[in-house]
Amino acid sequence: MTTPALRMDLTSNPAEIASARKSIEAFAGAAGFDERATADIGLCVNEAIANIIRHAYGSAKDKPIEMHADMVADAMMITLRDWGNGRMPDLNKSVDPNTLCPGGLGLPCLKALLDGLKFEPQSDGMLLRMTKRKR
Amino acid sequence: MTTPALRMDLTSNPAEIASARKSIEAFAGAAGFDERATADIGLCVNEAIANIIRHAYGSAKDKPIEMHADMVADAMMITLRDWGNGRMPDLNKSVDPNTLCPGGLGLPCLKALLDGLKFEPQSDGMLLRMTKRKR
Amino acid sequence: MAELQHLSTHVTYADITGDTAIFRLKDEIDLHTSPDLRTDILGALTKGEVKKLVLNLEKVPYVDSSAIAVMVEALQKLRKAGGKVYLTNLSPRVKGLLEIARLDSIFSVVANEADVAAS
Amino acid sequence: MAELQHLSTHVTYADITGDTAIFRLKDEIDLHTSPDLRTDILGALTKGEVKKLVLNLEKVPYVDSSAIAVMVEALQKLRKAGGKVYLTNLSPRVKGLLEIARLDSIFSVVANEADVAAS
Ligand SMILES: Nc1ncnc2c1ncn2[C@@H]1O[C@H](COP(=O)(O)OP(=O)(O)O)[C@@H](O)[C@H]1O
Ligand SMILES: Nc1ncnc2c1ncn2[C@@H]1O[C@H](COP(=O)(O)OP(=O)(O)O)[C@@H](O)[C@H]1O
Repeated sequence: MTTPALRMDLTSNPAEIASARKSIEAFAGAAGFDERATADIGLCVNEAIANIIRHAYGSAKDKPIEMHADMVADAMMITLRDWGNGRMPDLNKSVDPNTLCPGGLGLPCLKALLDGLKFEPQSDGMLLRMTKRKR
Repeated sequence: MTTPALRMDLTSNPAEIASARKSIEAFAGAAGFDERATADIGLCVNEAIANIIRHAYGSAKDKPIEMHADMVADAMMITLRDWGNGRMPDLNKSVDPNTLCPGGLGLPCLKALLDGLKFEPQSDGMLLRMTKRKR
Repeated sequence: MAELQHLSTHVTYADITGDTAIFRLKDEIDLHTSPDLRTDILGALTKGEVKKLVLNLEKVPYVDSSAIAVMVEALQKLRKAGGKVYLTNLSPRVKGLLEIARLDSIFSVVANEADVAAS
Repeated sequence: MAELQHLSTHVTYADITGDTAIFRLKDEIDLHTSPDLRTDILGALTKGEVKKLVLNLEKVPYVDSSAIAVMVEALQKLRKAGGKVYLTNLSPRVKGLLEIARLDSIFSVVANEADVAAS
């Protein structure tokens, strides 16, 4: 583990998303990411946590989510651990703007904005690894 | 422990103070502290870490510092743990603006801005507990 | 308006006049706050003959995909009646998310409320 | 100026003319960055006959006590020569820290650089 490292213990309550987003953005800003990349990191954390809440935990509000972030060279490594259904999302689906379906935007955001995205199913949930490089 | 909870693993390098300050300020802002109280919390964390670096660790740059923060009702509870000399600072000293001594400002800031400040010596260092209430 | 009394804290102003509903929104909108906004906006669309929904996002620095989903849902409803959703005063960050989601073309993005009439 | 070549990244402008040294500073200054600033400022005071040190903090949103300590140290040096430290364009946050430290009265806090001459 490299320092500074940020860890947040969260609950699967949508009210806590803002806290995670703002904290990781401050952490990214202090680590030297520019405004754009910092905003991207905040959005990805937001979307990934929202997905955990809705898909891994079926919108239960009292389940644990752990976020961890640190810098390895010029890249921020962020992990999100949940103890939900452990189901692999379909990473190949893409947004078709013509179907006008509200939803399905979270994963495409992660894919578009991150340099690395990996879902690692655990025996008791999911470990999501996200990587964002400075450019 | 209540959530969201923030934890940072830091090293006693002054370059990491900004990261701790910005992260705790974002966390405080998301927890509903107003701009003034958020700034106070950031400054107190800055000053407390600076004191650990200089006084507990004698300016060694590679020693661990752990920060933890969460909300208990309307108060933010922040702890800073170090594995330094464990010496109790003299909390009764106050600033005399007439002596014009550069320094001695850190502890008076903490005393003025916090609702609770407690140094708990450990067998192998110090645990500093700081409390800031919303007003 | 009687019909729009219990509005989400993210709505600073709401008006329905003729076929046009205007909502001025504020603050960051994410999964925590988008459900209330959804209630307000979809609720307004069921009243009267709304064909133009105008969302003024001048005071909205941030939205996540759940807020975008509310806009898409509103557009679905309005399209059936031949209507449109206008987004005005977008911050760069909000505009950026619409672009990533490739949804900037399905909405009518205009500079401000006055441009809705002109469009 | 030849004497002020290798300045801290927090110094955007430095000038010594007659008995007056002016430094315009930027960004947040804490224990990480105050040592370089200390070198610059105390270094300038050893050159020539400086009696007025002007620190323009317009672009400084934040300082911690280590930055204040640099200012106090400069004031110590200048007072021996009958000089003064002027702080200009303070943000509310920086002003707040000076007040907490009860040091707002030992410095000459003025609105802007022009007011230094007038004071
Ligand atoms: N953390 C997760 N755990 C399980 N399934 C997920 C997770 N994230 C996404 N998915 C699956 O991937 C699909 C697409 O997700 P996403 O693009 O975020 O859109 P949305 O959540 O709006 O439907 C979801 O409908 C869900 O089935
Ligand atoms: N974390 C600490 N561990 C040990 N001693 C401390 C610590 N913090 C403060 N002190 C002691 O308290 C004194 C006053 O601290 P402070 O008010 O921060 O001023 P300064 O650090 O500028 O001297 C220090 O000189 C030091 O002796």
